[in-house]
Amino acid sequence: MTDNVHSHSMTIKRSVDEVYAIAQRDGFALLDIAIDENRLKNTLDDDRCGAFVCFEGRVRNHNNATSVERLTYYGYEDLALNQGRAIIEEAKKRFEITHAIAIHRIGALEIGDVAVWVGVVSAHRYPAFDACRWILDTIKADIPVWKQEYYEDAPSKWLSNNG
Amino acid sequence: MTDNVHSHSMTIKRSVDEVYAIAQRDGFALLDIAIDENRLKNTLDDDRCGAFVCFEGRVRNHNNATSVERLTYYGYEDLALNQGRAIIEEAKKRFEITHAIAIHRIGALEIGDVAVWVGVVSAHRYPAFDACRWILDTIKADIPVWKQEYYEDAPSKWLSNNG
Amino acid sequence: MSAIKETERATRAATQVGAVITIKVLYFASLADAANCQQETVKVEPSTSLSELYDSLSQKHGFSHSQEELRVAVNDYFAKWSDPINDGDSVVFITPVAGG
Amino acid sequence: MSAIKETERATRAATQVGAVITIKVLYFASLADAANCQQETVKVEPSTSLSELYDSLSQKHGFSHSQEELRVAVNDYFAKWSDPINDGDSVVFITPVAGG
Repeated sequence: MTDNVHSHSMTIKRSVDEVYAIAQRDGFALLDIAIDENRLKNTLDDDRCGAFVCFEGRVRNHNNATSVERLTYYGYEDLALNQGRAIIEEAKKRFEITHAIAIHRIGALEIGDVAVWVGVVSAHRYPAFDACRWILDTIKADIPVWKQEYYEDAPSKWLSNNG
Repeated sequence: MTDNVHSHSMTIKRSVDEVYAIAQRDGFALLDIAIDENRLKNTLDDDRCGAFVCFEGRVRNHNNATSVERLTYYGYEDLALNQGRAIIEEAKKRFEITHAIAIHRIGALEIGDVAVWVGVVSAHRYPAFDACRWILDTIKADIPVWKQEYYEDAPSKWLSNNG
Repeated sequence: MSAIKETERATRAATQVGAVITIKVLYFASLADAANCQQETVKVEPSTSLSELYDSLSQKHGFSHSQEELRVAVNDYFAKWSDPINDGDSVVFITPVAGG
Repeated sequence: MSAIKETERATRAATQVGAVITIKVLYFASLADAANCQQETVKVEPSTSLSELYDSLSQKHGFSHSQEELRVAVNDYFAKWSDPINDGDSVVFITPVAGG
């Protein structure tokens, strides 16, 4: 085996078109190239909706006081899709929203790259804010994606959202 | 006087480039044409920021149970700019954010058009969500913009956010 | 405090000789509909308060809003109803807003 | 309930004749580093619990995480540690995630 032990979790099995189709149908997908925010946003056009809220999580140049050079996200694609679908279903039960869609990117990312994008539309503004934040928090807590940060002067390390 | 009594509040006095320059410098401006969301978003690029939250307020096809055909926003430009600058200053004091920028559109809008856009970037996600929502709420409460909705089967009327 | 007294004395003196100040009033939204104009120039006695100004213009144009429903702006900034008016000021009465 | 008893009886019977089930274990993140592989095929007795499976693999590979820190997924869905394992299942131990 020439590839490393993480190669299966740095790329996705599906085509880009499949990814966007799944995201549109189920509200969540993983992608291994740059997220096309406008493509996601276009799926949310709805004349009934007065409010659109979106969140973009971008790779920061620092984590606490440490300077970050780049990072790599790894994902367990099939579980992520199943869990993502459940998260979006739950969001639509909890909040008065019309649609929600999110994509998490995996693979090697540079500073400034978008790692996760969440968009929500609703008739009124507060449910869109609340749902967007809840979906993001729940993605961070439950979607099987891992992150390794690379630093200038220290060895890379595995990070955790809850530790 | 051939123009109607609202013509002064349906267009702005400044050029489009001035509007975006003011928005970038002060964080708020009025505009009388379609808002260029990417132009605003580009002003928020910052490698220190891991979180970008934006809100778009779009013209809905209904207000409560009434079908809306279109609407017109009217603004008092000079007061709006002074008050908008104060709102963004206050937001930066209240929340741990790096930048915030917002534009409100005035004039005749169609269903689906963006009436207001608010974008915030910060190192971490919660201040961006909180500030975006607070700025939007405060714009709705304090910026001198008025709205007249036009319906299919009823006379147009002046709306109010607080009544 | 002495500055205010000075002003008051000057104001009374001016009023006694019939002096007036000229202010510009801009109208927006339903007030523009009721006034049927975008703005007008108004001459008032220097001691006139913003409240008195609104009362007087409200009677003239038949505005439906009571002062309690409104805010007031002077020279493109929100002002307090108790703020003084000066010659050349621009005054706007702000009906409930509806942005967003 | 009777279905569970049936299964238990079948399981005991199979164990007695030395039957095994084959499951696939996939590794991600620090567990892939420790196991030094992406996946492996494991043969276990049918009565093996997910906890026992993790203990056994943890000893084999020297995983640093205790079971309490982990979640477990079976066939691409999160599962409970008390869920049964069946022949052909795919099992993944999920270390603390870090998306977003």
